Amino acid sequence: MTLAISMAEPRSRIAARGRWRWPETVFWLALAACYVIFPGHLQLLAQVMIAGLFALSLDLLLGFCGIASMGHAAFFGIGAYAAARLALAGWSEPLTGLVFAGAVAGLCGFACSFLIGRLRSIALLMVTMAIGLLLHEAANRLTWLTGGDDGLSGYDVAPVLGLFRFDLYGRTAFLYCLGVGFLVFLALRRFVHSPFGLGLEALRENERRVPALGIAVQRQVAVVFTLSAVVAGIAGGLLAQVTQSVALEVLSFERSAGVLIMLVLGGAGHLYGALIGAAVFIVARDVLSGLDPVYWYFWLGLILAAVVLIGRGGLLGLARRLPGRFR
Amino acid sequence: MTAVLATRDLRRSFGALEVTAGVDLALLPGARHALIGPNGAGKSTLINLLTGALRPSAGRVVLAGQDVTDLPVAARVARGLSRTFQINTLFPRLTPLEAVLVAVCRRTGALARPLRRLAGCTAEIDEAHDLVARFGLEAVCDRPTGELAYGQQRLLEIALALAARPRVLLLDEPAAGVPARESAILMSAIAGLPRDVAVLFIEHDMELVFRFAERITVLVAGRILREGTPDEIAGDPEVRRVYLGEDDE
Amino acid sequence: MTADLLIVDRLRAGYGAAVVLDELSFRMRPGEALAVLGRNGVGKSTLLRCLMGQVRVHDGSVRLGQAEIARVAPQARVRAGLAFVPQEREIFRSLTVDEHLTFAARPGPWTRDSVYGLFPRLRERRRNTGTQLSGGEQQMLAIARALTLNPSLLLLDEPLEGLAPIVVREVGDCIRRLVAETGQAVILVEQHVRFALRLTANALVLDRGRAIHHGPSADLLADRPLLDRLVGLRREAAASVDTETLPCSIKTATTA
Amino acid sequence: MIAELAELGFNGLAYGIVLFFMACGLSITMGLMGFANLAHGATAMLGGYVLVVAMRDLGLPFLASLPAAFAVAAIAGALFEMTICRRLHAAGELDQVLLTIGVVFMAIASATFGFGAGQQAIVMPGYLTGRVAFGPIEVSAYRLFLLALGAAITIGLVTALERSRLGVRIRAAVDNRAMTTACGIDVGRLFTVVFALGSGLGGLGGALSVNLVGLDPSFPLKYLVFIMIVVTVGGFGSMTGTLVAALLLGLADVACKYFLPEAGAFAIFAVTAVVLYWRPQGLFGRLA
Repeated sequence: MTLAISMAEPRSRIAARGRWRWPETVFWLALAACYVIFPGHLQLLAQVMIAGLFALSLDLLLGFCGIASMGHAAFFGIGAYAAARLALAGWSEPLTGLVFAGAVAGLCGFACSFLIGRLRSIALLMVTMAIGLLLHEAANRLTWLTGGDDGLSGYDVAPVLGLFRFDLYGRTAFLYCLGVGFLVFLALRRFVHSPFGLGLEALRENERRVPALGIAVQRQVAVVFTLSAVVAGIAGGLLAQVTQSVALEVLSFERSAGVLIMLVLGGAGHLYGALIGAAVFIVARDVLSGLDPVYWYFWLGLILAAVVLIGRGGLLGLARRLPGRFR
Repeated sequence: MTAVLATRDLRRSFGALEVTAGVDLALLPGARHALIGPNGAGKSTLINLLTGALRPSAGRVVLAGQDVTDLPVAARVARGLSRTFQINTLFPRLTPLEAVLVAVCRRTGALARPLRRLAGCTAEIDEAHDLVARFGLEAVCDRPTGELAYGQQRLLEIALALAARPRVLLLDEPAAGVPARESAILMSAIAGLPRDVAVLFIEHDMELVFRFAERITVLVAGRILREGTPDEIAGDPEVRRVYLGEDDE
Repeated sequence: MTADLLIVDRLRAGYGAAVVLDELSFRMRPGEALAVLGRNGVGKSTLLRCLMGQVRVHDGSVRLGQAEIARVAPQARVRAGLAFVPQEREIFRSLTVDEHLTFAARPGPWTRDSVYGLFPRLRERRRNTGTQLSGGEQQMLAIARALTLNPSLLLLDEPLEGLAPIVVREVGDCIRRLVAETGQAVILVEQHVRFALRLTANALVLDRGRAIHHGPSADLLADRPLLDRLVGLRREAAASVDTETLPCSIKTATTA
Repeated sequence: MIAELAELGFNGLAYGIVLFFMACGLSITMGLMGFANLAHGATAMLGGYVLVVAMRDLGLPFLASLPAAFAVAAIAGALFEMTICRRLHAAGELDQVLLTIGVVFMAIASATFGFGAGQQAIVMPGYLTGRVAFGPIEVSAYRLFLLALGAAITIGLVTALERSRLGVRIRAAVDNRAMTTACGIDVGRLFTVVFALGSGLGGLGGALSVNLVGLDPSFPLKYLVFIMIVVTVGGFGSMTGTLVAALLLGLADVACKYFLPEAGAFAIFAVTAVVLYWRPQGLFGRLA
């Protein structure tokens, strides 16, 4: 009988992969507590949540599927413009606005997935970069749609749930971003701990072997790419609603590179790595570019080089290595 | 008895070179069939044509009565044709249990439902665990595959292929690279493959071939030179000539 | 007494974690020609690739002359005196014949012109690029390229593989002259067993990465039954593994 | 009309030549080692600033400043290769891309710190400022100079690659790296030399482009895209491919700006995406 118990162990461990653990509760409570602890920085904290959501969307691709994208801002930007255009058209309810932003970005992601599914390594990086630049350039030219260099602004966003008006201090903005971020996070968490999510990890580990298990890779890629684009679109939509303006910068290469940095900084493939990386990145940018915007670029480059040369696995990987293995 | 896997005049060219030049192969249910031949005989190409990794220039592949010539790899696996690989191509950071679980979930359809929880797939987890244990891997089943011994990885290759519950199993050099001290367990694993699965194996190790094969096909220059029982093949002067390389005399 | 040219001692090697050579040991004298025989997949080509540094060495040592080379980069092995003619020939597609014979040449008796003396056919094609040559010419070029490195030991991996019979004779002749007339030490991996045995002084037979026979080629050539048993196709005595040794779990799987 | 078209084509070719200088070193290093060096644009920018400093602060003549740009960029490239790139040869493309983007960002910040965010002005020598007339066609002297220098260097480069022992070794290593090593050649050291040469050429390209497209700290990011397009479309390791792709891109860009000013760079990116989708290995590239 003892044999049966010891044999059951790996089984229960695999079933427990998706179980909610206490450090997660601490993490989210700490985030929520920021509302009280840093009342003067709520706008910045809202930016952290938005960036975290965006990094989560890339984590789905890179961390769980092994698909690197150098143009992920495309979907972020599409979501932002979609939300802003909807608001400009007179529909100011924010939650449906987010759904719309996610849906538009998701459609574009679905279309792109057919292009992406074929490509690997350098070609993949180059094509995603080209798509990002393409969109940036298109948005720059299509002034009737995007406002070009001036961007879109001057639209109203209705109170969240009809109750909470967006205020100058970012109270509503932070809570709104935190709430949306938490819900999306829960959904993604559920997704990556499903059998489908496990199949994605197999895809990341050995893309050529997956068809021999009977799995259609193109379908996997289409699902994930679409979902990732939806999440990126929601993040973009949040930005458009919270700041009540959209600038061309949402589609910039710097934003695509930035989200990649957040992810490798925090540690890809863990969900929490994306959030932590985003927080560190946004706060560091705020502090360092407060000193001098020119220096920020220098620090950014240095962070990147350091992550690649010494910090394998990002901050989360570092935290795991320090006390040995605890899992 | 009708063949579970059959090819009809299968051909494949690379440029001007015809690597597979009209192969007719038939595998009966439960067969133990070995495919041998000198280097460059086109064995790997034939396997790739059978699994769908390559498309034939001409000819058909029929699996359990259905023409699968135009189906991609994954669809053939779903219809009962699994394979192992010559060199371990596993999932280094997944555990053996996780890897087999993916394959089992694919078969049961759980993989297609992103809203299902892994914790809810107890039937699949139990089945994956049984399969892993059957190959003597229970002690290492939740360690990353990349940390396993080579022989254990070869066993996992076979377990992964069996997780699809295939009708036909293609073993591509199952013993390649396994050190002598680990080979006994592999041999017994091959001997213990379910009898209702037809097995086609490509192998250089003649000991393995003559121990397990009930029929042997000799492939030379993309064509079938001989097919017969192990005794017939071992005694065939033509086959001996090819294997001793005496054609230059 | 002259020192050994090559000493391979308990060599274990393979691709990644796979073991292809298992505790392999043998020696060669300067100027010796050694045939490496065995069935497909026993590790013959891997042995040459391992000597050349293209396969991971797990354990053991390789001494060439005075140098221990088991763990140094391939280019250092060339400096120590190795040259390699790979099975796939691996001719450079954008280099001409002339360039193949000069770009990496090392000082010694073999020069571009003396190599042309051995392979007159190549001199006629000296301005052609690698891809414009026939299979036999590519094989000659691969050998010629290796010779310009002036090796103390030349590694030939199935030089007759995939050649038309008439070309086999021509390339075979060149190798024969190389070994017999110039005293070049070679390790020859070849599926044409009798050709290899007639050409070489000694033969090493591998099975599953281990040496199962090492002795004069002439003896092996004369002993037909032994040769058949070592490299031919034969029915194994299948008694070494019986069902009693199977793990119970696998046996139950059979009935499940 | 014909004169206009001819001048347009002429300008496109001159622009293409500059792109070729900036891209050809990267193409060889990509083909040789598969090293994705996105910082190549930063090397080109370095060449540009060296030219500016040499001419404006040191008072060197234009023609003497060009070799200086080449030399400084080549030395910087060699140092970068020996200290940092070497550790990343075995790493994945993503790591290489991230690290070199990091270098780009640091270069941008450093350039802004040292020279300010504005455009750099240089005074060109008189013989390169005017216009030259060929019958009805009138072209700028500087572009004519670019084309002549470009043709000379391209021919020199191709000849060197064809004739010199180093060139033959580079071609061999691009064809088959393992076999080149098995012929006794240290491909790692070869790579350092090629990297330095490529960086030098990039620096020269950057120096030549100052008077053509201007120079400010955003240069590496702005031209990164064009360089990568040239290299990927032309195919890694193919000199001919890089040249053709660079000239095509130069022509296309100039034509686009003239005929379709609204579309801007859009058309070029679109064509690139299509080409890469159709042939991921590039127009002249081979599948690895």
